[in-house]
Amino acid sequence: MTNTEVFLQQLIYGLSNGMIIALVALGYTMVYGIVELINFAHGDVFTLGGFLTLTIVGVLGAAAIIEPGALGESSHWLLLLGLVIAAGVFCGGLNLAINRIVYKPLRSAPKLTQLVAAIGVSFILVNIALFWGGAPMKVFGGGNAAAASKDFPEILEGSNLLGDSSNVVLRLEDIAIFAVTIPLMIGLTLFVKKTRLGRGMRATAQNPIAAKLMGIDTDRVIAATFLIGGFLGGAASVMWSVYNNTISFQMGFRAGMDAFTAAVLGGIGSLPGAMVGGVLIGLIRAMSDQYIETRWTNVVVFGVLILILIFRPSGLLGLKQREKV
Amino acid sequence: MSALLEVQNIVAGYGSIEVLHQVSLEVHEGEIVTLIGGNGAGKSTSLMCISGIVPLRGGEIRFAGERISGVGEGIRADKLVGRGLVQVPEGRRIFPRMTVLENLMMGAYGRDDKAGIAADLEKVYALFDILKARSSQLGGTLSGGEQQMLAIGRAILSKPRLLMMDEPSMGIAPILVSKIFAAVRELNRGGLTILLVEQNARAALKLARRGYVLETGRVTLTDDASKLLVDPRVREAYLGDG
Amino acid sequence: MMMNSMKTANFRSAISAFAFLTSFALLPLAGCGSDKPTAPAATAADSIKIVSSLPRTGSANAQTTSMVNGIKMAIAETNGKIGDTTISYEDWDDASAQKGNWDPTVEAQNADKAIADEAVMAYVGTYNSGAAKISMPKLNAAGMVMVSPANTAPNLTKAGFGEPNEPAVYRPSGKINYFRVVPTDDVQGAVAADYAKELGATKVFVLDDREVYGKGVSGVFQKHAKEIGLEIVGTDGIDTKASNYKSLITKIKQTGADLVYFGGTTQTNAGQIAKDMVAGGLKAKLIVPDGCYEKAFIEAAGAEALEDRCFITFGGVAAKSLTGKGRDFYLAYLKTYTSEPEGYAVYGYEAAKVVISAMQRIHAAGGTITRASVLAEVGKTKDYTGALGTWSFDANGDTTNRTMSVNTVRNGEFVMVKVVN
Amino acid sequence: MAAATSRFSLFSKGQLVVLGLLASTPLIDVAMPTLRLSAPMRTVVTSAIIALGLNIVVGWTGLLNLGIAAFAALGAYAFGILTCEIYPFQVGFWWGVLLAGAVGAFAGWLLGAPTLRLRGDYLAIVTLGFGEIVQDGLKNLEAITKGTQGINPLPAPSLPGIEFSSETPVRWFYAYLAILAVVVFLCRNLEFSRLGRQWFAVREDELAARCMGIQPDKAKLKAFAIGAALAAVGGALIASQLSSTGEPANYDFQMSILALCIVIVGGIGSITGVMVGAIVMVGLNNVVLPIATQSLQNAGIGSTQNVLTSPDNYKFLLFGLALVLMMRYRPDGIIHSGKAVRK
Repeated sequence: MTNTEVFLQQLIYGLSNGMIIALVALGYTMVYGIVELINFAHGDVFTLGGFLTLTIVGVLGAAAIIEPGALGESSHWLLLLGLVIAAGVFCGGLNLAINRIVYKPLRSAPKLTQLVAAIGVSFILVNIALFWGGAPMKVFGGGNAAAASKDFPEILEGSNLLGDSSNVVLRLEDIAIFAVTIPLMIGLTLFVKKTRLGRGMRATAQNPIAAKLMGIDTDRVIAATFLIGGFLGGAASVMWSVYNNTISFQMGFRAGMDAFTAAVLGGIGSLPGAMVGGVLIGLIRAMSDQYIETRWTNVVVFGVLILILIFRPSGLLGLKQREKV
Repeated sequence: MSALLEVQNIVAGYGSIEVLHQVSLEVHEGEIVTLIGGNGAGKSTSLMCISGIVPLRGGEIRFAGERISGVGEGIRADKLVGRGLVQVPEGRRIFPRMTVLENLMMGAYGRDDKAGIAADLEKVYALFDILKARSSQLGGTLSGGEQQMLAIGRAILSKPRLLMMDEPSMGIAPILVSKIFAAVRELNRGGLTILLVEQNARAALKLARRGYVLETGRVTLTDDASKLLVDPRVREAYLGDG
Repeated sequence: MMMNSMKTANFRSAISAFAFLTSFALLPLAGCGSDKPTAPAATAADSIKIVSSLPRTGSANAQTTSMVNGIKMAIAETNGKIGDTTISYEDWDDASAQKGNWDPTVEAQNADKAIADEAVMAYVGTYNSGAAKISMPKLNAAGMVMVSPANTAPNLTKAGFGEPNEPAVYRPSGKINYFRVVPTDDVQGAVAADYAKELGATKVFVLDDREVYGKGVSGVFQKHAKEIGLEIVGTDGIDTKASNYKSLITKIKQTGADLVYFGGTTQTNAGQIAKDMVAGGLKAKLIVPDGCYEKAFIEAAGAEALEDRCFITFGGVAAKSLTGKGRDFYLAYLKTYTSEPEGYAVYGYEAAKVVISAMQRIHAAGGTITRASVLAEVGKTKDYTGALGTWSFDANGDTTNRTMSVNTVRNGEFVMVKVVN
Repeated sequence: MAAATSRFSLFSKGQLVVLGLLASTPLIDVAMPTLRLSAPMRTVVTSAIIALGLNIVVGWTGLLNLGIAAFAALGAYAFGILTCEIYPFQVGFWWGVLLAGAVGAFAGWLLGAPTLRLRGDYLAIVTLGFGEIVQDGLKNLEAITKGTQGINPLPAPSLPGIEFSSETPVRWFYAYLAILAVVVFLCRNLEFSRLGRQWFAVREDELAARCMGIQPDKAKLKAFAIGAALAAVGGALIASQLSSTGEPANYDFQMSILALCIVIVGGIGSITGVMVGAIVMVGLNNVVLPIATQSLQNAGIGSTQNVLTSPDNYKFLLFGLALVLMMRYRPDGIIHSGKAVRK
């Protein structure tokens, strides 16, 4: 491989991984922006999205996955779309329920109390994922191996789009990530800018009391935020599963940590910030793996983070100062 | 004619501290009433109670003849806006990461009458032409006085029956203060009822028809504004004529 | 007045502080009886216990469950009695919920607990070599026998593989109390390197998971590979929690490596590496050590990613290829648990079995079962015929059994391709 | 008021009660030997010390730190390098602990100096990142730290005429408890010192504090360094107890999270509360959950046949549920100091 080819390849991987991180980061940043809660459980909601996805794929069975064109030419894309919607709705609903049951009663409690409750929820969800991994289905392996990582079947054809002779590998899944995440991000941006509820979200995030004084039902806005953040996490979990071909009950840990870092790097509370932060972290990881050493990648990622924050204390796209509420 | 707003013996506070002890006041249709008092007298808390943000511990509040809040109950803050009870909060509280136009449109959050909104927007622009010039600028980049105008404009778009303003002159260049007060007078001439909370008692009393003096959570004095302006107690404590 | 009340308060608190400090000083005396609970009764206890300390919470659960099943079978075969003495077994977890992985404070606590419980005669464990380092010196000082069914890091028992003070540091009493029934990584790493050469590899990239076991076995592999003339084109340590290794694979691809060695386990993401080698278009072969010899590895990697391209070294042979007593074990396991045993199940069984048979020998000779006698007797294990064949403990406490197998995956099943003695 | 009357005492009543309670646990062991409480008690003490360090930062100064484990790791490794026989220093237990604390303070200062002006949650992520950096750094710098192998053996506490070893866990526990008592005493004095008042002022309102002539950055930096020093002492004591630094991965994000849970569950800002938090959380993690699963096993309930039937597999769930319920019903922690900010 020539150096250019290597760089191109790392660029592809960095962007693909980064886009997934960005999707998860949006869920963090939206919830943080509105209730100032670092929602520790978000990564684990994402994990359960992966398990739901694998369950659906398992129920549909080989016909939908392996036989090309079982539902016509674009069957794989339809399946992917279906999975995104299913996992999105599931994770959105789950996030909504968690907000209703756990966070809402604690809304006037100290922020750190909510944080610890979120940590507790995270542990509960991890355990649910562990149990789910023992589901008596062929795709899960069943029984004792519940804790093991699960192979996620390839639902998109795995061959190299640039041809077998090419050193650079570009697969359908790389394209799929962009095909799914970019419309979602555009959709979210439009939603937040153009719809009434979206404007309510922005207003609540920027000044909850003023938002109430404008006649905004902030409880409803908060619920909607959890719903949408969860939906994006669910979509991310589908892309993660399709891209890595693996799910495991602890997959939300790193995904969550990366996403949280991305959200802060971009400026927490800022939607474009989360997207930029996510992509940036994906790229830094890829480049560090290649040009430094994998063993130092985490150090590089967090080192860059600290440096950036020293010089831009509110993140890349964050506002210099937030109004004190 | 009964009052548009009746506040009867309300008690409120934060945590273990009681801020308001049995405050009562009324505002009639079409008048400007001002609430003056020193720092920490409970002026802002009174407005927050009326807006439904701070819960009551005693007393009740009626608006347009209807009971809107009492102890442990009341209509939620966001619903009150729809009934025309609108506040311009202290410190403006504009949305810094929205454009001026978006900020204004947040005022119309609960409204669906497009034509009415457009007309109100024109009204705001006529009142404060600077807002039109800055309509695509981010709210956070405006000066303090401009932000105050924005906050008032935003409130107008909520189609208020009663407009409550909390310290509109605070931290603003004097030249803009007179501009804002002129706008308040104009709004009132157009038929809008206004409850004005101010530290700048002289300006407020000149503008208002009636006034209330609030001291450490109690109404200590109430009268026509013109009489309060000459009342020695008021002159000494709030007009700097001691 | 103010001064006065302050003085009173001051005085009162001084008294309470004094009371506290006194109780402090006295309590150790009061607790003296409990301070030295370690000396086990020299007389035969009416019940004896074997405990195991393995990570039961979290991702290693699949493998350790299989080992626990093996131990339970060994206990069951005694019908719960050695002579008239009841023998029981407790399955301890050295992971904590908060960590989801082995937790050093819990491992230390397990060792302390075992030492304090007079009925405990033997400690079966640990799974992670890092955990063994915590409990070994404690159990050694207490004179309790410890048999590991899974630790393979050579520096736990042999000099020259780690720090100069190893393994003496694990033997404060100067005696040997730690035994293992599984061949160590100095054997395994070398077998893997030899097999790499046999596969025709010339350029090798060595990865490890930056944990005690993975680091150790990949180190031996690398050393031996160099000795037999393979070129090491690169080394790196992976981030075991990464979502994928596509970037790393690209880097390996650039080096032109024709074989990748990964020192690590299923839990440290071996499956993802195998998978990303395929996805990244890296056509090299992959060799992994016994930490991947479990169904979970195939499940994680997906059978296609491994098919005839990944090779797994394992100390011993596959359960279903066992002969003699091993065959009996295999059949009994299938019957009891209605599932195929994992690779390490038989080691769990053998570890417990070796302890039990030592106890039975003591009983048969009319001796009393004490920690000391069990320790001495286990150490004497020689030409023992068990599920793993006939073997002895050598002077270091390691098994003389050096049978290693090389396995691959075909049609989603482990297939043995070579046995090395 | 309480401050005025008890200002000159060694400990407050609450602190005395908890320390006394801890001191009497070996008696519980004598009474109920099957519980074997003495084994995890040292972990309660070390966790309490780390959490007390965190409490200075989070509870008193209002800075969210998600990487306290990094300082515990640095303390453990400093202690290891300074005392282990394979290194040339071999300064012994007491110097080792003290110097580990100094290393922690220095590291806290080093991290804090450029980053403390960051707003709350930005600082949180910086500390989280620092935790990862330290962990990976310790893993990768094998020449110094022995990488994942850990540094061993490490010395036990030593006092003239008194022997400490793994055979005398009770004595060892009392040595640790004495160190905890010293830490509590220090914290208590800090709480009522000028510096303590500066921290509270900074926490409540930085601007107002500045107006009162306090330099918030300096006060924060001191909190950070002192908190880090205590965490490092805790780390050193863990290493001594294990006679090994363990692996760098032992001082991971989960450890930081546990320390945070201890502070919040116990009662943020309250020294007594933090100690109670350590008892509750370590008790849950190291005593209650293991004993619960063990009793189920002994009773023959559950089997290894299926993931759902094995009691061990419920630990995450129970741990999480306990956290959620404690926060739901004691949102201000078990011991409410009344001083913590609601922000």
